[in-house]
Amino acid sequence: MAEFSWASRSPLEQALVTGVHGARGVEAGILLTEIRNFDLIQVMARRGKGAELAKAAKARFGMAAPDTPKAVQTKDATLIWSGPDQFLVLSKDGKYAMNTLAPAFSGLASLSDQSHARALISISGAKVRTMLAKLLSLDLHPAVFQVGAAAATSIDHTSVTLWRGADQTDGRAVFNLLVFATFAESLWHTTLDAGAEYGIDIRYSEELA
Amino acid sequence: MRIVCPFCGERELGEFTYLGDAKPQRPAADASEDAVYDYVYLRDNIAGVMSEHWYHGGGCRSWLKITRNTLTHEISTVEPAAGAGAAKVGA
Amino acid sequence: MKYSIFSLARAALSGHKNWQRTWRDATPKDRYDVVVIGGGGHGLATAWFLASEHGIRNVAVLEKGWIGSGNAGRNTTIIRSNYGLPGNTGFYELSMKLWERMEQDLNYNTMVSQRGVINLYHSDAQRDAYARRGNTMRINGIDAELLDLAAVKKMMPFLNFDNARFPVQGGLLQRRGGTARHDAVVWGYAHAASALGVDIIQNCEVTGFVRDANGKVTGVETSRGRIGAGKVGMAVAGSSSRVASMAGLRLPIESHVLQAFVSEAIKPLLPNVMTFGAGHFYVSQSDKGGLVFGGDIDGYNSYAQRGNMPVMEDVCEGGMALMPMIGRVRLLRQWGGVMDMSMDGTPIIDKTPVDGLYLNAGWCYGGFKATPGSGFVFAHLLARDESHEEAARFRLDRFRRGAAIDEKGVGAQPNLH
Amino acid sequence: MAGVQANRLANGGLIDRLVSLNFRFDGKSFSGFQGDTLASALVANGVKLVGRSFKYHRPRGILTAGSEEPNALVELRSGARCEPNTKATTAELYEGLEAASQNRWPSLRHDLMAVNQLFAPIFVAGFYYKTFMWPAKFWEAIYEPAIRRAAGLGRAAGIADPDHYDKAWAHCDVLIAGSGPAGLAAALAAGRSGARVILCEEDFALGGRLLSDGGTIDGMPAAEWISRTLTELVALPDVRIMTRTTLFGVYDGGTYGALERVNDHLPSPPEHQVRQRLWRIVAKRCVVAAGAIERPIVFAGNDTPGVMMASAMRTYVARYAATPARRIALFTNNEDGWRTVETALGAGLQVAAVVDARPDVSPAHRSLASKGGFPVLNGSVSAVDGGKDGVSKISVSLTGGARAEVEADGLAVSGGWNPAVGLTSYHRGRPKWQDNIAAFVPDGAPPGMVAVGAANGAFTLGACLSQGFAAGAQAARDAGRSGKAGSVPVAADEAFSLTPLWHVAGKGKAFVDQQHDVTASDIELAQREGFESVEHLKRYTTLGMATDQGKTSNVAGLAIMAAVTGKSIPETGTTIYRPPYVPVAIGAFAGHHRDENFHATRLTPSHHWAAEQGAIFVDTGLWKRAQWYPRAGEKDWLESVTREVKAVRSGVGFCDVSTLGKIDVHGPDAGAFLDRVYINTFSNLAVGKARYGLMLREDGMVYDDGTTSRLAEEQYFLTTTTAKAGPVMQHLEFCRQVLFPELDVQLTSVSDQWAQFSIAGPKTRDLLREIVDPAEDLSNEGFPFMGAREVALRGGIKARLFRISFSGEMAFEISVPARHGDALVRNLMQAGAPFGVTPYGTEALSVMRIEKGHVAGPELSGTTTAADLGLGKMMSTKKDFVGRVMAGREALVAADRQVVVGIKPTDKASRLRSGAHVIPKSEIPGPGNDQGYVTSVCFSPTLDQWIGLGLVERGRERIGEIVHAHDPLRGEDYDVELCNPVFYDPDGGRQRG
Repeated sequence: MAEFSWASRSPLEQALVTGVHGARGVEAGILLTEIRNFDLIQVMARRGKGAELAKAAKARFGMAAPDTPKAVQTKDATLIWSGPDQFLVLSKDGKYAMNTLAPAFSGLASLSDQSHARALISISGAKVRTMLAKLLSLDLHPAVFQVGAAAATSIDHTSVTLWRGADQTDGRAVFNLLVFATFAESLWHTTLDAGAEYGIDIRYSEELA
Repeated sequence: MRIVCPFCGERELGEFTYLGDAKPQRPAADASEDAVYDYVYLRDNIAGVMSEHWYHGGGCRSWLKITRNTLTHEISTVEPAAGAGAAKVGA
Repeated sequence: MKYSIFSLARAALSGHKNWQRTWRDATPKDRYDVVVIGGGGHGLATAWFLASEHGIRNVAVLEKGWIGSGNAGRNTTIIRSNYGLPGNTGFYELSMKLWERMEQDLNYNTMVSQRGVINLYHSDAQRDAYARRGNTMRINGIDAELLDLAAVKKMMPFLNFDNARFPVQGGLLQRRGGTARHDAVVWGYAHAASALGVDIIQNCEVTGFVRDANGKVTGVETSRGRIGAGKVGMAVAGSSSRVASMAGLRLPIESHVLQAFVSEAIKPLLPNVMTFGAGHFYVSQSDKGGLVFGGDIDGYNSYAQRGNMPVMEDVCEGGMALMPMIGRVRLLRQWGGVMDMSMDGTPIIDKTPVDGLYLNAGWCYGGFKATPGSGFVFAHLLARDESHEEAARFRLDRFRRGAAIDEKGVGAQPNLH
Repeated sequence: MAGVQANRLANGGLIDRLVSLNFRFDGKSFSGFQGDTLASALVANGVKLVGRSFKYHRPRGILTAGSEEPNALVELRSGARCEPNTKATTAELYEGLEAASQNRWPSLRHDLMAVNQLFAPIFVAGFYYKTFMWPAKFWEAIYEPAIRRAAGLGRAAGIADPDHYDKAWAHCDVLIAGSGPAGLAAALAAGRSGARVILCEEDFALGGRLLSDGGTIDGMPAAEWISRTLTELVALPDVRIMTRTTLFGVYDGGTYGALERVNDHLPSPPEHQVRQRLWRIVAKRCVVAAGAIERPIVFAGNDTPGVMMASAMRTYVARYAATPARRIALFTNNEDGWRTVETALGAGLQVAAVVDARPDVSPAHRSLASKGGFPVLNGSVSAVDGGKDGVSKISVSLTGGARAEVEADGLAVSGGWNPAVGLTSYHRGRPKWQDNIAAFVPDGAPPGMVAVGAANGAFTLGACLSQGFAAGAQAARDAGRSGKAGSVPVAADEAFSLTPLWHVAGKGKAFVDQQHDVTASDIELAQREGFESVEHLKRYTTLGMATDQGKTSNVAGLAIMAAVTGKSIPETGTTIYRPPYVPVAIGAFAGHHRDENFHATRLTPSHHWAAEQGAIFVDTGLWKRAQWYPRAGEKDWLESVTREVKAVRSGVGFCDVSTLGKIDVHGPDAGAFLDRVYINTFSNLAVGKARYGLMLREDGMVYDDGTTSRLAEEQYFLTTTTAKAGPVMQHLEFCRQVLFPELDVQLTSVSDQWAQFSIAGPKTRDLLREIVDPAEDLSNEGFPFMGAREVALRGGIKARLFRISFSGEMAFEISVPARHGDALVRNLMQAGAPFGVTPYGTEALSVMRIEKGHVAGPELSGTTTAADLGLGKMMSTKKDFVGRVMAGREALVAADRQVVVGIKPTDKASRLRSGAHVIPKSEIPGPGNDQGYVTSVCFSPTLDQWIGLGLVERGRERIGEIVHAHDPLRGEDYDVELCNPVFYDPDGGRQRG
């Protein structure tokens, strides 16, 4: 009897072609990186348990989980607001998977594993805001959507979760996007069309930074 | 139209879907067929300020109660439905 | 004055100085046998049929603005009788037959153009639903044809057949469907009704109902004074709930905004009326050359008579998806009408619980095509106090009884119809 | 070789004479310069005749120099890029531009349709309503096609637009429409205050009327002030200047629509770039500095080529150094018109005469006239001689009754100015009349918007600057910006006087709406026939409905109506203003969303594997699903589908069912919650078990169905149909948040988290045992029918197994985390090879569900009750649930309802089709005996014949009855038998085995 391989396949595996897409200038205006292999758990507070959950979360992550549209970076996870009474825990290496988080929040929250439900895309580059203005209705002005800001919003009538990560060392902004896995390829093509005029440098990373 | 979601902030109309008048209340389990008929079918259909249910499906998935003028589309208040943000109940 | 090419030629000789008013400018009398509230197509048609079919000529049509200033002049002018449910099927066909003789009836060219209406389908399930509907039409003696892809390609080679997201597979065609000139319908009915003695009273807004001791409606209060009435009929699309509330009635109706659009005039491009089955878009080309098109309602209650951009974009996306040749054609005007959306997407023509008050409302998008039929059956109801057989299912109590006529199958949510 | 630009001045203008551009108009070659519009280049080349009118095909020339142009409309570009009705006055010249005149045949100079002019006495307003009625059949056959061919203007390409469009969002504090003095001053004030500013200008150059009229601002020439202002604005951090961008509409909540013509000034867009971009701009405040539009005076022959708006004439001379005429006359009723004379004299043109309708002309202008050697005639132009080659002679009625004639080849006309009140009126506001300028000005505006400068009726340079500046500063403050606006730019206020004059009575056609050929006498006729409300006037005569949207004609038309009805102009009122401000290409509103990108696409986890197998895909909502998997040698889909069904029924197959909606329903009250949304009970479902559930809408009709499993005490896993996944989620959130907020339950969509496959057939266990950890008990006892639990798979991952069956076979559904879906399907193929495992698509799935009598989409039509579907007994009587009460209404429980029943042709060779109607045998079909219809059909390989389900009146009581399937659409009629809908394994032994 054979053992089976259960190799993980990204929903973008087919669509993602590394290299430069669209206009070729001195520097591509957009840097598009898919990040593969991560754990993503949705934590939803139970009725009347908001305060207790907040306490438990702070104990567990060492930082308060956001209760407004923000993303906070703990030492080993990113906590992203995803709606009232709920946040996403993004981490790697099974640090915060269902089996580790469930006992910690027992009775306080309902947990749902979303690790395979989303693709994670990081977008940066000199033209990042110009391009995102074609996809998102949000105001991404640096003073309005600051580092750590998050939003539950839509692209192409499809829900996405967006947050602004820490700036790159050159000071440029980085936007992170969680999109539903079954829509990922379609949204990827939409993104490529939106960014083609600026040139897009396409990459992927096997691991969450 | 722009709607200020109490959770997400000001958002574009396209993120929301509309249900209708928020005034009719679902009758209790022992209510008469007439009462339920009234709830399901009859509407004041106000030309002016009315209270409405909207869903922020393209955002945080909260149901909202919005006061809006049907003559001008002006929105005066937006508040979460009773069960949106219920983790804070009693807190 | 009878209208014809000969009268036109004669008038030309005198520099067109001798034309009379198209309808008399009436001042209200104290009392009428029937007062029709609403000087749109339905109200004027009702008055004309009261006079011409039932001999009731002591009739007033009260219009708060100028005739045709509501939805009669804000629609996309489509006529068709391609409905699938009992009640609708027969009624809309009655209306279609009245369209077919309208110009001769009224001595007015309303430009009824039976250029064909095609509903495109893009899936087997849609084809099956159209087959069901088309067969219903045929069983009711209405023309219908189910076209396959080849037939659609032949008829409309300009559609996107090559790289469409939802490829066209065929269509349900009603050749007798088409368009008519909406304003002319209003003016034609006004012209003909006025000639039979109907008083058309513009700038006369109804502000209340006069009731006797038993609660029976005996007249209306208006901005031009009290007017007595044997019976009062309401045909006030866009204001049905507001007017009904003056008599203490709540209706199973919500008012929504439906936008419509017209492009710049171009030389003939589209042969017929088309609806896209995979998006919200329908279109025809007016005789003047503009593409007249629309889509879904904005989806929220509104009396503002204007809509917002998401729907405008949605409609144009549908248009480009279906026929990418219109990319460089320019949208010239957008406007919005107030749709009285009923709880099942089907109109209400009935007596009301208030004695003496009759209701014609809830036309959703179907109002224009229904104009002659609506006038015909409403006149019948007003004249005889009983529903015409083709409107017998349009009763107000059908919601209470569970006998909704729900073509779309979406239930008591008006913005989904 | 392009001809010489005979009418180009030797110097001056804002054109770049170093960049010469060749272009063609009606096949003839010309040249112009960078900075020209097509219109200015035609003027420079002496071209006067540019188009034919809509109805009478009268020769027409260029009337204006902007987006209000009614006459100079061309088909720009060729082939698939042909743009009909393009205004030559706004089309930028580029190398190789091709344009053709419209609405003429065979040529512009010799247009045979000009014969229409002979019938002009009959073709008056609304003539078509009075004729073409007899015989009735002739309308579609003869009259209408002729009218349609004659109407319309340019020809659309007729083939797909090859260019790309996109749409974008922008956000700002202060949005400014127009870059004339008022707009630039507003931008300065707002920008200096620290506001985020977007300035939209429809022209390719900034400056508005300053570009043509000049002036002195802050002591410097206008051009220098513009240049300094731009330098300052560009240096501000949050000021964005968008040229070639028209703000066309204002929507709710401070949302504005704008069109950017990104690459219309080039022959075609560069690679990867769009032609145009639609902007949705969200602004806290909007300053409308859109200027004003000069209006004509209506007189006989006013449509002769060479008659031009006075401001346009000086624009051509001053901005483009192009002379519309050598010897010009001016007809004005106001001070501003005289500027054209000053400009003309400055450019060395001859001035033949000024006809001024005002009682007094200023001494300065009188002395200008005597210096220039031309007469000032007090009176009105009553007629124009000339034809398609332009004006030759002008007749003047002098005040006092005498007549005069003036020889000239160009006539500049100024009837005053109308503020551009469109944007301020689009929320159904009505502008108000202002007597001193005899024009409508904004009376309020949509929330957050203010009009300034000429758009607000302030026509002097000083007032434009001060109003614009003040509004810009205020808008910034309103948006919460507190920086210093600095000092206001200053200019003198010119004198302005005007004596209203709308129409000069006289013989001959006097045009109000030049594009639609509406004359002053048409308006009089409309009034005579009772069409005196302005909306009736517009609709009856088509006044103002042309591509220029009545920008030059509307106010003149209603002024004439006012005169004939004896009312004042404000009493007569305006029509409703409707967006867009200028016509916008439909392609721009669609943007990226066309062709394959019309809607997003959803792909299942096994999609790429299925594509490798050569699967045929079907669109199901946004999904692409494998419909069947053809194999070499199979002649049609039916052969493939039949093979797939047989393989499942005799062996094992699998199908990707990941498209089902999947929802985690968690929390202490999860069971109680499900009890309220389903008609049946879930709170008593045992952990490790699944149950079929049915939910209703509140009106009592069936909404959706699916299987829901209890995975833990407080954890349910709910599935929906593919079609209703989104709506059911929304409905459940409504129930949770609005109807039953007291329940402690949490919902999340996990549709994308799980790759889910149905594995079905008698060898299902054999296959599963290959991939499931051998420690898991898959026996009937260890994993009974409707069991649901997590299992380990060989090789280390966990899966969920549900023993549920849609096919009627022994079956499981298996879920794995979605990124393992591709591996799962490949492993199933590998492990199943010995058992002949067969992937099957949605067709085979559908065949098997019909054989099994399961209802699906066609039966869940939104008009069926649980009882109609044969599921009435599921409705609990022990609890409340959504839809319970309304489901009991009399018509919904009537005995004669159409209910689900099986249907099969009596002739086994006969095909059954969905949509056929059911008529009692031997009756003639009619509305009275139409008893139902066929909802779903398939060819059943198991029964070797076509079978189906239908909704038939009293169907369940009529099992065994032979009825008639009537399908007139397809010309088919045949007998069918009503039968038990469960065609296959009615006692269910196979799925429980």
